[in-house]
Amino acid sequence: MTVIVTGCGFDPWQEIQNYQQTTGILDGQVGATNVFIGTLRDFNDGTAVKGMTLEHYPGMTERQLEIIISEAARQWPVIDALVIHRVGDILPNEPIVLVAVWTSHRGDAFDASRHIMEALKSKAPFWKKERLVSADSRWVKENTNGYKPAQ
Amino acid sequence: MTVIVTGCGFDPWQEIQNYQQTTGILDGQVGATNVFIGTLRDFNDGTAVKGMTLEHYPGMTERQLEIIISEAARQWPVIDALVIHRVGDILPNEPIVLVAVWTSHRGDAFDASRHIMEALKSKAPFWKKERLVSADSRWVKENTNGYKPAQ
Amino acid sequence: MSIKVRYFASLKEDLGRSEDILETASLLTVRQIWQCANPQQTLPNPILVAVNKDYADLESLVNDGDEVAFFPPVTGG
Amino acid sequence: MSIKVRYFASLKEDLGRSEDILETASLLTVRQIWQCANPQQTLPNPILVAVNKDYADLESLVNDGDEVAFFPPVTGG
Repeated sequence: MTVIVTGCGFDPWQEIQNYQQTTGILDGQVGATNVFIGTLRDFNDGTAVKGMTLEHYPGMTERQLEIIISEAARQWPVIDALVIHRVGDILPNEPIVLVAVWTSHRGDAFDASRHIMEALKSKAPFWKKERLVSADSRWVKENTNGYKPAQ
Repeated sequence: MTVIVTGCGFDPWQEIQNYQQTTGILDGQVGATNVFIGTLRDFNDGTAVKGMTLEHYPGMTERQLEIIISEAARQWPVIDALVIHRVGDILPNEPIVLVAVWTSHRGDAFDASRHIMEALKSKAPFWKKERLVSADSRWVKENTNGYKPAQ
Repeated sequence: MSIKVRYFASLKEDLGRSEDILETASLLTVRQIWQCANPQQTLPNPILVAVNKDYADLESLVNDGDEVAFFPPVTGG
Repeated sequence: MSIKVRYFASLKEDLGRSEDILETASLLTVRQIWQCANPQQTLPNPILVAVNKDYADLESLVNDGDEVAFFPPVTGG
């Protein structure tokens, strides 16, 4: 289980490839891998976005991410998990967050990955400030739960 | 939206990287990517598995996969989707299936990806025959729904 | 009418062949196609059927030149 | 007792500073720490608080050497 908070850009697919190779996770037990990548869009709430600055609380952020992964690993049989989160200045199309979960069965991979993402959004101390094309900037007010209301 | 049924081994992360580059999907609209990879385990139902042979129905398989993706794209705002499925002889740790979905919002990426995987498991004409360490082989009887029963 | 009948996976192994070409005089359902091609064999259960590579049911009518397929529940992914 | 108080994101900008070092005579709650550090400012709502990098509530007691943090709802991911 690994948590990385980084000020540098990263290629999510390369990171996963490297992680699988260095950890040797694929040893016959893994039947399912679920990966979520969040990337910066160039539009939010009807406004063109030029970039974003991500602030965090060094030390607390890593600690909370580790707690979130441990909670997921208690709830589902997780073989391994990797979370990478970007901080600092970010441009559209750059990855903000990567969550990867390795399990034996597919339901667990989907469930644990989604749980980690939702918990990260509500608990990990990161704050987004959007730099707008209009040259203004604004703090993102609140994370949505990401899902449509039941119909 | 792309469907590939292949008799050759593939590196899922490399495939996604290439797909993103050649399609140019990342154009500021994508905020979320969900990827599911199914790999062959070396154990199933308590029996050691040496490998697997995947049979399919050429033509119908591709057609059904395309229908499944179209259905998902009608239900959720999917920007793009990629499904790769292996056929022929497979060894433990090799990827069997890749589902990747690109959307603007994370809930849609998780929902559409999971839906495609479940539909693929119940509708795409593939059949697994396990080669056991005991030198026997057996057809896999039925796909489970992959989830724990509600508690 | 000429109908191509295909079998897959364990069903193909059980029957010992992967396809039949049927010449039929009248319009038949998928179920009748099975009976015609396999008079000694009751239709397996569960079974999935396709006509021209789309899922169909046992009462679907089969036309000249159609390809009918019988196969066990799928286990991909 | 010496308490380090930290502020993040929009709250840091609003207050115009990122931290305070408080010297207090008695055991205070997180809420009292805010009042002591920001006598002119009512506590924002919503607000999240942490003591020593774990989430805490406003009535948690703060000990000598603790680090208390105040910040707006998080927006990562």
